[in-house]
Amino acid sequence: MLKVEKLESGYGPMQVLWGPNLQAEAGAITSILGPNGAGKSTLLWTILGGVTARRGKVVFEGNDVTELPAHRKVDLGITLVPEGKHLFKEMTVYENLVMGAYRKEALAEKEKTLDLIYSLFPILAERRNQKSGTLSGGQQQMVTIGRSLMTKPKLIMMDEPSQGLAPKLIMEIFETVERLKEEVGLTILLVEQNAAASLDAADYVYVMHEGTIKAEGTPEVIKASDEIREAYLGI
Amino acid sequence: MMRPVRAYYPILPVLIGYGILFGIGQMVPGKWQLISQLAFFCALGQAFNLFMGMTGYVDFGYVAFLGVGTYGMAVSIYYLFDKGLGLTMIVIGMILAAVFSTLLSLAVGAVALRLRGAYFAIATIGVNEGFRFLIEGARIWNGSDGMIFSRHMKTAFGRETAMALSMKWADVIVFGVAFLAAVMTLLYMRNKVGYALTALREDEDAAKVMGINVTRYKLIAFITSAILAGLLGASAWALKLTYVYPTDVFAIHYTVEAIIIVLLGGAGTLLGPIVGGLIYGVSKYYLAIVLPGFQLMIFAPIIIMIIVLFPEGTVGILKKRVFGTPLEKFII
Amino acid sequence: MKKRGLILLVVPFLAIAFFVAPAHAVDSIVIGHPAALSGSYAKAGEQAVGGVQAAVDWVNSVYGGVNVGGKKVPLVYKYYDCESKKESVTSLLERLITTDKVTVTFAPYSSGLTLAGAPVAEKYGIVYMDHGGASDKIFTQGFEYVVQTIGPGSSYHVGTLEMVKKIAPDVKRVALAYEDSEFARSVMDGAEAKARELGFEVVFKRTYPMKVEDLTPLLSDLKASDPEIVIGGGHFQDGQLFNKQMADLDINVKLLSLIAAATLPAFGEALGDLAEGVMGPSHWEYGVTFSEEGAKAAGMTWIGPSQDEYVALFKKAVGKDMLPDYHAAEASAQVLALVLAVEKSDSVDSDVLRKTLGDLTFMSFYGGWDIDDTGKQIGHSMVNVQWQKGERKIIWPEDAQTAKPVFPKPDFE
Amino acid sequence: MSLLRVENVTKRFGGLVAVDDMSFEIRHGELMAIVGPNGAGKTTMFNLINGVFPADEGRIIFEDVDVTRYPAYKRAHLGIGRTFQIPRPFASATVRENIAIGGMFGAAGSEISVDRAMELADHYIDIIGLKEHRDKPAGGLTPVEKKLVEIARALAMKPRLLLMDEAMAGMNPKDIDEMVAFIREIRDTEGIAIVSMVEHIMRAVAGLAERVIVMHQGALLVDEPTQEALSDPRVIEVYLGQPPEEAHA
Amino acid sequence: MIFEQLSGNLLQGLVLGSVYGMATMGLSLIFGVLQVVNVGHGAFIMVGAFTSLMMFQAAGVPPVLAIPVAFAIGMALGMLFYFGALKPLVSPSGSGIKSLDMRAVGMGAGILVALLVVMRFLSAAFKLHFAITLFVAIIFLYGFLLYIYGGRRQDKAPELATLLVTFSIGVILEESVKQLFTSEARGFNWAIGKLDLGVTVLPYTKLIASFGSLTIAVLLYLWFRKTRAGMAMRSVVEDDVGARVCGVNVDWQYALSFSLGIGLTVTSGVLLTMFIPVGINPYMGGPYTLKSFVIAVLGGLASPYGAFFGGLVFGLVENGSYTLFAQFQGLEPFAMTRFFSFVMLLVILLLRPTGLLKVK
Repeated sequence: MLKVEKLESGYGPMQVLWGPNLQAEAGAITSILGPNGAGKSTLLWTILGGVTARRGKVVFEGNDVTELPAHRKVDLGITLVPEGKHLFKEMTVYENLVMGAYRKEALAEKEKTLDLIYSLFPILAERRNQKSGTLSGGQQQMVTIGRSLMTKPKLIMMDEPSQGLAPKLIMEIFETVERLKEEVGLTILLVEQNAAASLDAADYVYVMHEGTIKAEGTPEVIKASDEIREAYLGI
Repeated sequence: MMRPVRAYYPILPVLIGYGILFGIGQMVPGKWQLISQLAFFCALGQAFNLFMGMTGYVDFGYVAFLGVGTYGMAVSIYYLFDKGLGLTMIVIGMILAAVFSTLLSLAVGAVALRLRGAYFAIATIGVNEGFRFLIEGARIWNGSDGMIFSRHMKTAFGRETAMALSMKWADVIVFGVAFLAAVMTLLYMRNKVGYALTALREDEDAAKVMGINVTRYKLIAFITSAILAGLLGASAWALKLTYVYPTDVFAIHYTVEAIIIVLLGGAGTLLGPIVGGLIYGVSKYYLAIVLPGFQLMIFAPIIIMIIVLFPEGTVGILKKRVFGTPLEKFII
Repeated sequence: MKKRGLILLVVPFLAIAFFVAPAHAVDSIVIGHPAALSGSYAKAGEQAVGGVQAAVDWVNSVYGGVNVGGKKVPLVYKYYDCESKKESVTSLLERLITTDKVTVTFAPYSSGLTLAGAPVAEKYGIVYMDHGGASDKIFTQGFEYVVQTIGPGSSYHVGTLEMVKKIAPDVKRVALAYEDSEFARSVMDGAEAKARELGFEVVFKRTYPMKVEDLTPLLSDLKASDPEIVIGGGHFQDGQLFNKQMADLDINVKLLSLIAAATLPAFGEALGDLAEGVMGPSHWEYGVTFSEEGAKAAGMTWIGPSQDEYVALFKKAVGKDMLPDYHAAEASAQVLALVLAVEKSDSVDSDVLRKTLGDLTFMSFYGGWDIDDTGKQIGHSMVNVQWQKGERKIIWPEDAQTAKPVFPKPDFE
Repeated sequence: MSLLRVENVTKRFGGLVAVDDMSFEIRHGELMAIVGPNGAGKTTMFNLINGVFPADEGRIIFEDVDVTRYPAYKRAHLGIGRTFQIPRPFASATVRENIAIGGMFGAAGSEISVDRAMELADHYIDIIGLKEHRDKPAGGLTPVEKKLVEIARALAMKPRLLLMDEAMAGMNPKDIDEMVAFIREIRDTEGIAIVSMVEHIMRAVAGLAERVIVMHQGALLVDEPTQEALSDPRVIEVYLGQPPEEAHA
Repeated sequence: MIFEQLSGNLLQGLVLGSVYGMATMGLSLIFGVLQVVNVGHGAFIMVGAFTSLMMFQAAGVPPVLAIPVAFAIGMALGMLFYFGALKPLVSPSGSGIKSLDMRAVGMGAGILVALLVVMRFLSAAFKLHFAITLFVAIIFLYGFLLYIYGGRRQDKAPELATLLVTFSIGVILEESVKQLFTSEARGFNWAIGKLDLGVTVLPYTKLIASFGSLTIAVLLYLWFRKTRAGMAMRSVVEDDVGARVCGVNVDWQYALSFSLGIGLTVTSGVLLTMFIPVGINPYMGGPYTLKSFVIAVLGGLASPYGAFFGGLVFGLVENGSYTLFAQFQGLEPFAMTRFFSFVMLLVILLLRPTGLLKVK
């Protein structure tokens, strides 16, 4: 579904990505692991178009979409759950979710998607008229995921969804991710530092370091390799 | 505390620049007023740059310091002219100018230096306008009637001396202020003040953690810059023009001129304000001559062009070019 | 490297070539003017430049040039734009004096800018003619070369009060509301002194800041003091505002006189019916009946175009369908004064010119012209105009009347 | 006697209690780690110690001086140094100048001239091994180099207590090992106490710290020597993100 | 007596304040989205006033009907200046601008000097045409350079640059209008009766202006709250990263909010002419710029509705404090009200930089 070929990008004089290759299969969870500063977030943003690619290609559903800006990618059905939530804090939960349905196609299915989100996260239905800035960290993360779901994506990229959450909530988030794959049939590209949980959920794993892919394989392969675990994952 | 002499080489181009300027003014007949106007722009740029360029704070009400400086000199001459003080009066005027601008800068500093970015800019505009309306509203120093003291100067010094004071010595003082401003800038750059200011300009919180008392250093730069502005007002406006009206000296477009000069030359550089002042002054002067009435229309888009395309300013670009050449140690 | 060296050599030469301007012909009389064509005084500056140009055109084409040294030489007008900024005035003035070698200099508009240039003119000992600085204080400073054409500020509202005294002696309550500027204040002080002298009761005296956007609080205050006549104003913009907001607040008085604004054509255009009956003192007005015959009758020298000729010349000079107002007329009269002085003294020497100007009295379409020892204008009297049915009529002094005053002024409807 | 004593310190942001009644001590010259998941209040605790903002309640005593109300720069003068999680060197200044600024204004700042500070900077540039970047603006360095510059800058301050915010985040295990060794060496040569804040990297904690404080939701969970702390079930629960029963299993 | 005057003044203040508030909403909107203080604000108000004046004079169109025209002109000007001057400074996306090399600088400077030398010897009659040609030439040169060098810089919008650019935009507008219409102060008289309230008199035009302001403020509020486009803009203000992942074209929202801000500002110029239909001239904007700064701060610099509220407060305080200061001898109460409003500005910046409305 998504294919990244030798992608290079960065900020100003600093290059961050040094040509990683990767693929995300439709309907699967593809996980990217790696230490902080490995370029994982930059990779996701370059795929989305928020950071301009300098070289290389991003191919989505067979089309070269490298040059498209972020909003056009969202139109095509790619979205991102950004790290650090980036909620509209002064807006209510409901307004945040509706913002997700900004593109016209998504707007048409607003009610349906809302029902889905409320069934995934019942607490959000209760708090729908509360300002999102006043929610707890876990609930905010739910809104962020919900908001991205509202865009009716085919591919959802998640940047550290478990960051800063209590263990129980981390489990819940991962459960949700798996439900999204199984019940909604989404393709998921997951960036995580929580390697253990991520390895359990993923169908395929890439290990990223210093802007390139250092290793890849099924979770079992990665888990089995002491070398990879030692060198890159610290578990 | 003093650094090796080599560290102070960059003052040479400044000295040469002002020297040439002064020389042209003295030698080419009938250009002294132009030269003094250019010196005024350079000095204005230097003084403004000392605070803005080094700290990154944009004081949009900067002209208020020139204004109170002008009043300092004016008050001295207006009220003391018949006391037989002679030239001491000028000294008193300069001191008053420095005192007034210091007091105002302390007041502004206490209030506005806590603010950042646009808030700081707006607050300082508020100080400038507020001060002007206070003078007018409370009728301080004759309020809007202003002070005209050409006669007072003639009475005190005699016609010839008074004339020489406003037509020559005032300008010489402007040169002095400009040079002083450059020297102060370099001294600060080469000593702890400069490093502290660089640090706080880049990252104020990190600077605090490094043990830098940011408020203190900001105030040092702010007050120095304000005093220089005060002296400039006292010389270039009061002593030279022999009158002061509040609407005239608290006119915000002088701040804009200062910003333009600094940006044209390159913010935070030593040589920048001189280059910027010359470019600005000369082009303004000739535009006023060749296209009277249209110069602002021509100048405004050029300003936009320069800001958008050359954000580092002339000296900023020059600095990059001379990096690694022997010229490097002369140009900052 | 060689190329760079060459450039380094050439640039200073070019710079010097640029600085040292070509010399100008000596057989002409050059007027130098650092005019305020942009910035705060752009409006008055534009009028002044048009006025000077119109008078220069008249002198060169109708009058046939200035008679000096046995031949007729043309007048040349050189003006630069000082942007209403004081530093520019000094440098441009010096350039005019030294590079352009002008015979005489004109001051820019406003007292402040006039003062800014005065030291330069004094230094070079060149006559500096003031057509836009009305402050009396300019002439107490001991300047030797400053000569005024505009009347001093303190006299602006004197005639108005005299008129009221004469035609309606029982009117007593005067309100003064002027702009808080040096010029308007000197008008206010003059008016207050005159009012007290004539036995008026000053029931209200306030100023408002320059560039004011809303006068309502002041006018409400004024209304409460229940005046019979209101005099005030300052500039063009606030004068219109003053009148408009008086109408808005239904402040009806017997007389409303506004300096600067009410005498300008734009005032009536802007306000329409609301201007009806509003007065203003003016140095000159289209419609003032100064004429060659009148001058002869009074035994004075006459020079210059007639009023209608002048208006045509002015429109041609500015290249727009714009009526001259008193800023233009003052500037023009100044040119005429210069021409007479040069011819009378048969010299272009500054000191001689200054002395001759001191002795000169004449009349033109602008009215009388005479200065005292300090250079202050004393020979020019103000006229009072009133808007009557959409036109400006001269109502005072009586000998210049084009219409009878409407008193009391009609109420705002 | 302890170097730093934190007594019942509490800090609130609006309704959120970021640091909740924390008390602990730091001894002279020890290597300590503050551990806890993101949002546990570690950074806030650091900010309270070095004075980025004041504590709402409680006291902070550094070498017998009550510094609770001291502004950041005064604490720096007393000898509290600090690095940031995302390195914050002064971008336009050169590497040398960056480090010199630390020397000029740090604990010994008042006695150090600009030139002396420059020499000091050269010394630390040697230590961090960035000699070839000496006169480059710090803004153009790589993140790891920036981090090193920041550490050198903090060391040039001559602190007695150095707070390192996530010094190892974003490094690969090899770099981590080198960094750990580097930190230990600094401790030994400079004789200062170093408190490091660690979020994820277990091997760093084990290798680096002699003692560990674990924070959870703003409060102190555990204050024990490293080995004990790492095997404490409460720590495993919050820190490893696994429920205790699985960890036991 | 004093009470009567005070209440009259306050009433007038409230009506005027609503127009001031409306005149500041554009400023706040632009700051809210782009973090740019529009120093040329007043010039855009002036453009609105001229629109109203011209339409009334040329075709007798009452100012109310000039509102949509002014809004359209404002939007167009906003787009022009955003893409022409501000985008390179504030655009959130993209990588760095290549810096121009010295040859280009030298060439540009050479051309300008050559032009100046040529113009020195031109006669006065050609100066007007020449100035206009030069102006156009500069604009083209600028556009060309911008096109070549792509104009995007890495560092965040420095206040200095944006302050100066917006100031220059204001100057361009003022000078262009001066060339077109001269600097004469103009006005028109649109009288439709008055409402006498006893303590003061309010012409219906003022009431319409005030009501119009309120309507526009409400419409803007509804637009922000209820429409998709409005929500998109709000989302950019709150968190542009969040907006981006929702599929909002953030770059376009920047352009749109700038031009909407300018549109509102130009519109407010029309409303101001309903309030005060006289004294319209190219330089009339200056005092409004300063007032708007104070008002914007009162309401919280980044909040358009706050600005409206700030306008009301400002109108009340300015008019109310006149009565207060008038009680003191030796003071000029009018100037003191100005002094007071700037003192108020400082106090608010110090104590409540987020504005009066926002509760911490």
